[in-house]
Amino acid sequence: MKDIFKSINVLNPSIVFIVLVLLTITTVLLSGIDVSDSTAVIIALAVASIKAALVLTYFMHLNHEPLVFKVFLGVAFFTLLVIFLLTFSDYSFREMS
Amino acid sequence: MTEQTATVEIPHHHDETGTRLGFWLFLYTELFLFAAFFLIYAVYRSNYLVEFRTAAESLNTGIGTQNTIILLASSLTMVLSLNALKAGKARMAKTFLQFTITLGLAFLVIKGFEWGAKFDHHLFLQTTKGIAAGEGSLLLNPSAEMLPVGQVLFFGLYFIMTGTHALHIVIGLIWMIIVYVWISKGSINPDNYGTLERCGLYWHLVDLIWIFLFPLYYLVA
Amino acid sequence: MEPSQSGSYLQSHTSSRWTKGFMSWFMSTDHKRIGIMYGVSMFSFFGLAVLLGFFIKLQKLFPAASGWEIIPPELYGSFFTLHAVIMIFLFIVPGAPAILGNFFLPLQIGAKDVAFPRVNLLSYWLYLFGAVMAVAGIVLGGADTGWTFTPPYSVTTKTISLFGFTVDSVSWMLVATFILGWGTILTGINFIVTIHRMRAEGMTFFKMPLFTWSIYATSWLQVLATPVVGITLLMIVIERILPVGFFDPAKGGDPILFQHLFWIYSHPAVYIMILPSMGLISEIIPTNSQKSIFGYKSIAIASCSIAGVGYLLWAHHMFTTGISDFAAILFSFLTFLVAIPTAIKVFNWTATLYKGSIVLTPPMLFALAFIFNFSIGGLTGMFLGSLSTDIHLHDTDFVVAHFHYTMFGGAAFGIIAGIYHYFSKMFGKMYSMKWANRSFIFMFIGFNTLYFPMLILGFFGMPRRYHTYPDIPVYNNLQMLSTFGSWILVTGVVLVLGTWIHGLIKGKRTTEQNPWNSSTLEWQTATPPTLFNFEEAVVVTREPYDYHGFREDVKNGKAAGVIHD
Amino acid sequence: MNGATSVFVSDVDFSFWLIFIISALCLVGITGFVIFSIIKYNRKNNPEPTHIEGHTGLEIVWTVIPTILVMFIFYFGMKGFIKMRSVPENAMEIQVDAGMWWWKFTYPNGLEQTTGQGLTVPVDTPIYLPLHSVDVIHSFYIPAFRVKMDVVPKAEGEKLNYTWFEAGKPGDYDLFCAEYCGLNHAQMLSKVHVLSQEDYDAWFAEASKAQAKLKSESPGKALLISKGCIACHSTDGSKLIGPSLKGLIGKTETVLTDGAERTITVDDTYLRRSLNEPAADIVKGFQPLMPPLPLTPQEVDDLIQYIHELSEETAE
Repeated sequence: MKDIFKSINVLNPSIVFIVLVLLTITTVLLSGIDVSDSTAVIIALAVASIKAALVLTYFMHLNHEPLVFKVFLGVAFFTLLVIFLLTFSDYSFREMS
Repeated sequence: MTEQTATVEIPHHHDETGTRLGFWLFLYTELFLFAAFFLIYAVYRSNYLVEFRTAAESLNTGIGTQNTIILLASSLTMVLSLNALKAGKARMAKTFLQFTITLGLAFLVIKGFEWGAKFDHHLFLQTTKGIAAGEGSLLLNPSAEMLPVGQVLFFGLYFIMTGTHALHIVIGLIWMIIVYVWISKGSINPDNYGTLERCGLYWHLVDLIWIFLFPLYYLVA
Repeated sequence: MEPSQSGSYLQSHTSSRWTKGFMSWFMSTDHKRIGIMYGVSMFSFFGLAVLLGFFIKLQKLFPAASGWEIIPPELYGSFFTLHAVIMIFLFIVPGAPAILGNFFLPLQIGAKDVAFPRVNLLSYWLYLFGAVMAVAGIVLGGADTGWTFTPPYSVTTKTISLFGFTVDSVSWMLVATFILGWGTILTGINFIVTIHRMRAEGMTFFKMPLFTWSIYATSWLQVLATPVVGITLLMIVIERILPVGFFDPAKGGDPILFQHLFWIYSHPAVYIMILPSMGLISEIIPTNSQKSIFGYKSIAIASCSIAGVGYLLWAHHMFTTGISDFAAILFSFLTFLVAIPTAIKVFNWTATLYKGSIVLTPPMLFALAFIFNFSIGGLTGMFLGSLSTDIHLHDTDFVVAHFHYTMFGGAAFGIIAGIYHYFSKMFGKMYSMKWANRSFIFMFIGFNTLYFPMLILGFFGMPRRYHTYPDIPVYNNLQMLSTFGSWILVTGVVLVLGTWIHGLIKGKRTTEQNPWNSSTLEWQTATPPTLFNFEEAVVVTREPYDYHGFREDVKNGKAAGVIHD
Repeated sequence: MNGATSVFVSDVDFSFWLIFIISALCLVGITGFVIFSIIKYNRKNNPEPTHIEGHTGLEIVWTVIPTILVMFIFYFGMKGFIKMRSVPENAMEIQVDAGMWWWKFTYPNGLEQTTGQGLTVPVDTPIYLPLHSVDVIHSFYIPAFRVKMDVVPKAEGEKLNYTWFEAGKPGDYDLFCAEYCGLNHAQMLSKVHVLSQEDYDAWFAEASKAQAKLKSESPGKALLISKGCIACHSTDGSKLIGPSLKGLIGKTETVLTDGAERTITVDDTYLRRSLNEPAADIVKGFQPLMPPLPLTPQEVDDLIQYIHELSEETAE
């Protein structure tokens, strides 16, 4: 049995999973703390980003992929960032009545 | 236009890395599809901060957390299934795949109960009150029974975003069942595991999107 | 063992079940056959849209006061919407990549096929399905929303009853567009992977022909921009069917947010339309000047930077919608940035002509017309990028003329040039040079007579999408001139299509490998190409536009720059 | 004033002609060079091309020069734009309402002007125009003034879009809707009348008096005008987008209710239902285009009263 576990590498993904669960619990607990809205959003999104990075790297095996995969990921996320920032160049500067 | 004289079988072109690269690109299109939703969410949240926070309080954090962990666990079993197949243990791969499918179904069932509860409280349908179908609603004065517009937006987005996510779960489940059958038949095997790998990538992406949906709807109340 | 490769792709094919006739095309995964199928479908739809455009212009022949009404206002709305939907989603966005990209991208990089031949066929089916659906939309009552589907209008506009069923023709059109979008995305993914994984030995990125470069940049835009508009259009469908309001002010929504999401895609989309044609021009001009293209690397890099910067400009379509002044100024500034790589490209093409050995073949004529029209299109873009002038010119005929100068005079002229350029390679037949030249004259004169007056009309404040117009002398005269132009242009389009059809049926057969003496790889193989494109594995040794080395090779009796093992 | 039709004309036209000159020079240069090359380096004249791969210096030149030029253009465009967005403190406010397919201009004292009457303003006075839409997006466009701004329906509490202008020359100018808004988009035309200050004052007093009179004598008719009804419903029997209001009472009509046809006789009950729920019964031959209007019961009564008056006129 032990050999099987070793041969299919149960340990590493399980550790990642445990970390992910811990992070989930952390973020739920953190949401109970009374902070300003922007801080709360930043904390929640920061934890979510860490979780996403873990899933991308270990579950989706990005760490074993050639460089071009990582470059593509970078292009995609950079484009997303640009879209969000530029849209808010409108909404953040709208005059309020 | 032409007369055919010969038929040629194309030699099977195998480029697993290339196929995976293409699949990753496909995943980015899915990501951008959701990005449009997230952008709308971000804009309206900044416009209607108070209403969004009030509305978010009516969502059950416990259920959300439970579902998050279920989905994370299903991702884990997916990874293990692929690892097992790569190690030549097709039966074990199938077992892990069964776990994944079960967890995915569990997610949907819980989600279904949550939606049902929202329907019962008319959080969805209340937005329609007074807006007869087929009529332009633009001039309508929001009636006293309606939620504040910010909350209406919140629930509209909540249902559409989680709905789209659930649709992706359903697609993932169907795919996994097909993969399961193919493993049984042996057309997906330790030497040819690309399809399971891509199915896994898709599943992880669905998980990834939920990782962001969860805090935005359940936590920042 | 390699299967038999003898015979052109027109004879041998890859499907064992369907050996004959229509199905041997419709089920074929051969990139060349798919390219041809795209070509036939697209130019059919193009013809339909030209016809709609003809009626739109005819309606404007006389002002309202004259009582002239060729098409009633209800139909006018459907006509300009369908004209735009066909031209944009069915023809010009997928056009050059799907027809010529499919056919020549693998040839240019020395590959046997694209990376995912079956997905390629699926793209075509999606395209055809969505296209038929969109065109059927007009029978079901049409949509009078314009191709922009701007809410709240697109949410509130009519649904009609047909034989007792209520048909939501606007949602119908939106879903059709969504399906078309997926066809485009899959093509884009396919091309990116093909370029990354299937280049022949020796074909480094900086040895790729410029058409391939432009397709590469285009594909990225297709993959990353199309999903955004796809989901945005579906949100309009959701809003029409379900009581959810994403963009409905009565429910707290903001209609301007739709325009943001829409233009996030649709601005990059204009580069999806123009970049491949720029690539084609970069092939045709060096070939017909027998000279290396001026500044190969800067054109290649400009393609990519246009694609990148193209993401940053979308809100310049929205200066009058009440976006924040900060955003307006920022987007205006960013808009001017894209002018720079575009200008570089135009200068490089013109400089290529210098001290060349120019021959005015039909593709060359269209390519030079491209430079002229596209220059006007690009330069008029500056009037619209500049804030204060845009406030005046926005939503007038000036805008309509501007984008027709880039999309039609630019992109479509580029595609036509490309097909004239590659005709013999694709079909093994040659069209009539005489008629090709005639078609050019009608196209060029007709095009400019149609659209130049519209620039002036726009300056005088003639709003676009008007079914009719007030009786003002300057409007009357220019509208009439413009309508005359449309008649010449339609003649030109008929001549172009006629020349091709005649060439296909009655054209002289040719197996000449390289009739224009081009140095790029796609010409160094049989005409028409065999099923696997190249008889033997290809090793690339030369720069793509090294005409000097190319002529040396030809003199020495070597196939140019290609070593066949 | 320098005699321009509005204060924006000089800035916009300066930018326009600046870009025009640059563009014309570029176009002539490029086209000239192409034609020159075609002739000089034709294959007959020049069978052997010269091998040139590029010239870095030249490429730098034509990267840098356009960059500088476009920055100039950007600057002047921005300058004109900032002026358009900066409303002077002392501007007179006239609220603009737009709907399918009418305009309404409301003056500070409550005077309302319709599409047909147009927007009347004094010369050399800055006018501030908040833009309000009751249905879809329209666009307020006066070509002669170089003024354009979309009239966007806004959620409650959001600031309305606005524009402003200062006319420089008395006269009549066209006012267009520049954003496609449906069937009669091309007929959503009005006029701007620019009057000298004295003429304006006289006109304003007269128009305000006339409106007060109308409101007291026939509140229904006043409503019909101010709600924009007459854009689609005539009072003289002619068919516009919707049925005419003349001779309506007692008329027999075939209507579509939930897709089923039925015949009704027009009476108060029917009118009240149609005013409150316009899509409930659609008279055969017309489109369900009328938007639901927020009307008070009193306003509904006034309108019905006026429709009665119109019918009595017919009877006489």
